[in-house]
Amino acid sequence: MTALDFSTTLGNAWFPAPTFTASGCASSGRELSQFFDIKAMGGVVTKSVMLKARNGRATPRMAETPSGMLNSIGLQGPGIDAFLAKDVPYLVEQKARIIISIAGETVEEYSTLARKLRSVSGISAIEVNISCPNVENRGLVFACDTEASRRVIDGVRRTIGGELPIIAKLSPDVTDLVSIAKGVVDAGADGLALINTVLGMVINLDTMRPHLGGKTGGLSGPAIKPIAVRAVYQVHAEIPQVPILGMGGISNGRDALEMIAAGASGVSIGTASFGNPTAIMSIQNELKDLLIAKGFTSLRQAIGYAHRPESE
Amino acid sequence: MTALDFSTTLGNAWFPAPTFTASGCASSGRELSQFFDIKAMGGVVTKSVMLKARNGRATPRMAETPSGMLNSIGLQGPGIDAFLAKDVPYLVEQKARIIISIAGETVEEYSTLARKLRSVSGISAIEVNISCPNVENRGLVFACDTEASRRVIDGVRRTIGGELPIIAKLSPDVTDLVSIAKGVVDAGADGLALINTVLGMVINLDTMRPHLGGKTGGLSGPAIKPIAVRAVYQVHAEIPQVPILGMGGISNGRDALEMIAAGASGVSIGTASFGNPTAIMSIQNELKDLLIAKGFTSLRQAIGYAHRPESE
Amino acid sequence: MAGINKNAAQIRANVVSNKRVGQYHQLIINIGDLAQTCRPGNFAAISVGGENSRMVLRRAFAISRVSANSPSGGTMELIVAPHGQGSKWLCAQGEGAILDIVVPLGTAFGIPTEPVQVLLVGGGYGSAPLFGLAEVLNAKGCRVDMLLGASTASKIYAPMEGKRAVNSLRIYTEDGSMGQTGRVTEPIAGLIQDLNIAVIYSCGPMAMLSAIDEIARGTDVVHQCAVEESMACGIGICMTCVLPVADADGNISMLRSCIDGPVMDGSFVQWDKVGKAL
Amino acid sequence: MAGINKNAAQIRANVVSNKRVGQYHQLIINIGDLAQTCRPGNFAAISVGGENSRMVLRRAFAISRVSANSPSGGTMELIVAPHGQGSKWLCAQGEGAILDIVVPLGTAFGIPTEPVQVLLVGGGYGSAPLFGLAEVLNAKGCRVDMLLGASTASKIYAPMEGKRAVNSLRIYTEDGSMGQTGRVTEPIAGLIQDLNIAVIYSCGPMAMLSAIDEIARGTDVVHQCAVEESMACGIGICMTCVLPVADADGNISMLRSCIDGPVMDGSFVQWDKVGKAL
Ligand SMILES: Cc1cc2nc3c(=O)[nH]c(=O)nc-3n(C[C@H](O)[C@H](O)[C@H](O)COP(=O)(O)OP(=O)(O)OC[C@H]3O[C@@H](n4cnc5c(N)ncnc54)[C@H](O)[C@@H]3O)c2cc1C
Ligand SMILES: Cc1cc2nc3c(=O)[nH]c(=O)nc-3n(C[C@H](O)[C@H](O)[C@H](O)COP(=O)(O)OP(=O)(O)OC[C@H]3O[C@@H](n4cnc5c(N)ncnc54)[C@H](O)[C@@H]3O)c2cc1C
Ligand SMILES: Cc1cc2nc3c(=O)[nH]c(=O)nc-3n(C[C@H](O)[C@H](O)[C@H](O)COP(=O)(O)O)c2cc1C
Ligand SMILES: Cc1cc2nc3c(=O)[nH]c(=O)nc-3n(C[C@H](O)[C@H](O)[C@H](O)COP(=O)(O)O)c2cc1C
Ligand code: FES
Ligand code: FES
Repeated sequence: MTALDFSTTLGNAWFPAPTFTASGCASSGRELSQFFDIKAMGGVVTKSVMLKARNGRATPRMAETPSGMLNSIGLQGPGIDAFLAKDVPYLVEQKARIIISIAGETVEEYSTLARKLRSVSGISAIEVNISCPNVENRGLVFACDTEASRRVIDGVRRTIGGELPIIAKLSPDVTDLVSIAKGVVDAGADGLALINTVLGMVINLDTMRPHLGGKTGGLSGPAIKPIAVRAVYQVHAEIPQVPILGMGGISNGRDALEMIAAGASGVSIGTASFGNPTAIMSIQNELKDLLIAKGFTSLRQAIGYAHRPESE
Repeated sequence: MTALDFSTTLGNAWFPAPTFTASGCASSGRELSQFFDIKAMGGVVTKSVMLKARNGRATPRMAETPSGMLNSIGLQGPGIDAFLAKDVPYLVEQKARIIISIAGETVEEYSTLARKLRSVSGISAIEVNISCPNVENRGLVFACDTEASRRVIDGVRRTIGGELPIIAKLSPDVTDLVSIAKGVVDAGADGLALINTVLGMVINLDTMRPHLGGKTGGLSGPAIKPIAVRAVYQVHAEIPQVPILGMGGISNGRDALEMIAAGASGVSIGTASFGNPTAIMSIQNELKDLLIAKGFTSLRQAIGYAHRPESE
Repeated sequence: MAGINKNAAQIRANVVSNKRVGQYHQLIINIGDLAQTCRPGNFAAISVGGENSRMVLRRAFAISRVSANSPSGGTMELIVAPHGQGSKWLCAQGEGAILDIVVPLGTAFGIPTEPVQVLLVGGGYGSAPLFGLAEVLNAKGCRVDMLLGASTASKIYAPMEGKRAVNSLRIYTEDGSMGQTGRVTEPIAGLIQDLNIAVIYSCGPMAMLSAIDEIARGTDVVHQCAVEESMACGIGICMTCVLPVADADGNISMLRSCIDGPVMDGSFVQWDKVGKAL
Repeated sequence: MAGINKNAAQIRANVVSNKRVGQYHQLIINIGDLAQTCRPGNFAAISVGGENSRMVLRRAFAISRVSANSPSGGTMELIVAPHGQGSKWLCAQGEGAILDIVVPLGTAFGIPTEPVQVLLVGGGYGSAPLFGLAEVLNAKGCRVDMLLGASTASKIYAPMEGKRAVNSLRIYTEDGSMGQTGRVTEPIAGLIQDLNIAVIYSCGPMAMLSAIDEIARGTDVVHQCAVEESMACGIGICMTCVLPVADADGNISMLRSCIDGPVMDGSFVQWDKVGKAL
């Protein structure tokens, strides 16, 4: 068997494998460890945590759609203090690699969250989920506004210092994804997470009203995979030096390889775990086998391969 | 059996049923008439026609995706003169109701196309496909830019005069769909067509390169239905007086009713016809039955129903 | 907060049989040794639609009964209503079909340590887990009375064998096509008094559970109900299946019905806040 | 420009049988009276994956042979290679399965009015329609010689009965596991001269068709080839299946291979421009 270097890096963080949970799709990590050893995967990206505890949106919070689903959870969570006290120690104890996802309603809240993380040990990176409504600007989602996105990342960067890699998670619901990506990189992001869910809606034909408690919800799953691959490809084409954590509909090793060829250094798996608790491990194994079958000796060689001219 | 008024209007154009082909998904209409009487549906929206004949993009032009497909046809077509000479007379002869879709690379080209249509009889409306690259502005798609969108519609409106309804067809790949919608309505659009395809990509794992000749393509089919319903709902919430032709993944009567409840006055069916040549007729029949079963006596009552308060 | 059911495992399991019973399908599925770890109230999460399915989420079904030593090994029984595409697909799976199942999931009905008088109330297919529960309660020496309700006769699930463990069974249909005409909740207040009920176990539509809770409130009766919220994952990782539930101090939070439920203490569930944002 | 095949209809059709033949599956499907309108070269477009399928597009398969009066009514035969999810699903459909089919589609091979010498060249499952074609040509008094090629023996489709109408059959495999070692295109130039060939009929991978065309160019031989482009609809409404083809005046345009093909005059196809923008 050929030896394969399956490791990857996101900024200065190293991971033995390129497969991660997607934020909000693995709860605290505990539940999945019923099905596999969570330190065997690349790492856990935790559910976006906010400063205060939050109850989230009204139910129904989900609707299945063709090859996908809508969710409107509304960032239910225990707040950063309880999260650091209860959830992080568990993951550290399991020897899982940890990327903490944070979310806020103001630029200030993101910085405060970053401050709380500064001294926490055992964390590999921070994912900054900026697909949240900015209460200081008519609820306009940060990630939909280049300037607001920059300010969030700038604040986090200043607070956290230069050590911990910052991964900015962007929304695909924008006219010009590349300029937002460039903006957050300028502001200090070491990497990008692409893509968050796509805004969608389902009408319940019994009530003839929007089905979800939150009316609109985020579309995820295989349905959005072509959108995610395009987003990763577009951004990698413009700023190839910036590592990307690619996600959106990845359900098998082939999907993961598509994303990596488009330019992702690692992949997050969300919705697929709902349908199959061991999805991440299967994807990780299938990806490894595929890379070996194609004659790669390292994952690194495959990253962004689709950008090479036809002749190569 | 309850009587149902199944008719609809888009601007001052009247149609006996609210079900249309989607532009580019029915060729000239001839091919479908092998399978059903094309005057039995609401109307035919023709493939976007440009001023000159065009060969379109390289193959492969399509890739199937989970519950959807990507296409990159590149507006292959005979040019407006040949189109008016050959294709329109056939449709008129069949007594089909006709919405002509036009596309251009400059504001001027759209106006010129509109001028050519001014004197053509037998046309119910014009659909202006502004999801085309603007050659005068670095290839930026018109529909992604509020100002460029307005200018296209303004030009068409001035040329065509006040008679023929103008339906502006918008792209969902924007940060703020509502403001673009408002802009084109201000500029003279009588109605809106929502949504065009979503930009996507598939990597071919044999070649490890983008699969499509045009690299990126437009995602259509059931996968995008939640995005389309959301787009229609968002726009109808802000400008309820403007009729919307809703499309994106409609495959059965229930999908059509979702779109109508979200705010569409009519629906276009594209990808579903590829999988099932008689899709439009089944959808039309199913929608009719559903409306009757729910106790509606006219289609009109169901339009935008999902916006009513829960209590009603 | 509870964690995921420690016995849960993902398996590929064989359909032993599939029989139509009224408007439902009774599926017997071989789940081997896992049958021994299933408790009344637990549920199974099943992949639907096969390999090329556009349905990406599992479907949840209450375990109706288990048999640890049936001729075909450990089996569980499900009672499935053909509702939408997923459950219809499941109802179409014949003998020998292979299903991808995660089981057992969720909390179980609490069993009293003393023999007491209990009332079991089921609505529609909600009666399914009650017969298995009745056997366990009966073995504990409890006196089990049962009320079943549905809109119409074909939606009453009440197998002959199931009645062995039950002292009395009364059936209510809204259209009067079987048993008494009316709602299953009507006689409950009376029965609580007449029979000196200690625990009500309920399973059925949320509106029924909420109505029972209202009746039980102010009495000493413990109400254990199996709730049914839309679930995307069934294993506690998605946060879609939540319900507003109070803790002992009265603090209300959104608990996952797949992990902290489906069986919950009805008096802690904030019925008036279900489906609303807190 | 040609229009859609005037005989095309959408039907629900029964699978009569499904047999493995080497790496392929031979499906016999009952299409009733439509069998009478199918011509060699026509194809069928089939829905795949069943009711809850995530595959939204039909799959195209050449009609291998038809039998207007088989015991089960009019039938057609398809030779299907299990390639991706859709064709694998089709290969898994057993006797009695019901398929949604649009048939017959596309152009047919032109049949000479005089009895002439013809050469049939098939690559892989591309041989499927050639046996039905051979029967028709044979009935016209043509002398039919056939060359079949594939990478390996199990990908050669050459049924015993099919050979009746053929004067000679030579098989080429790249790995030498059956017949001669090498490519099926190698002997063509020689055969054209030796046998005084008037028409070559070909069906197989695009690279093979293109190579044959290069050989035929400059000779008097007419080359009728059945092309294979990715098709989204099969009925001419999507414009995905196009090929650059010249008309009599040398004007090149992108023609739909589902309507103006699959059978085309090879000398008009712009092989060097296939897969490029014009
Ligand atoms: C704990 C639990 C136990 C259950 N036990 C049974 C049982 O024993 N017998 C039985 O027939 N049904 C039971 N159900 C309901 C069953 O899960 C749904 O009928 C089924 O999921 C519907 O799927 P569908 O594809 O047929 O319908 P669709 O309406 O097409 O489903 C679409 C989506 O909504 C979800 N959904 C729809 N209805 C429900 C519902 N009532 N509850 C939860 N999710 C829903 C589905 O899971 C799916 O993701 C139970 C549900 C839960 C949560
Ligand atoms: C006119 C015509 C005749 C054909 N005759 C036969 C035949 O007799 N026997 C046979 O085994 N196959 C035949 N094919 C090829 C067959 O259509 C493909 O193998 C099949 O569509 C692949 O589908 P899939 O789901 O298995 O593969 P996937 O690769 O998963 O298909 C994905 C998508 O690509 C399209 N696609 C992939 N490969 C091809 C291809 N080679 N040609 C066209 N579309 C493709 C599919 O239609 C589908 O939309 C023919 C194709 C055409 C166009
Ligand atoms: C139920 C659910 C909850 C999610 N919660 C979060 C979250 O808290 N923070 C975040 O950044 N993304 C969240 N996401 C988005 C995912 O992390 C991911 O970007 C998206 O679902 C696409 O990946 P997938 O198709 O593999 O699920 C959530 C997605 C789902 C389905
Ligand atoms: C093959 C193909 C060609 C299309 N061509 C056009 C076009 O010429 N003009 C246009 O406005 N939209 C075009 N569209 C977009 C459709 O009209 C429609 O907006 C979109 O496909 C969503 O609907 P659907 O999911 O029902 O296909 C095309 C779509 C497809 C799939
Ligand atoms: S169903 Fe996912 S957390 Fe309960
Ligand atoms: S396959 Fe659609 S036009 Fe040929």
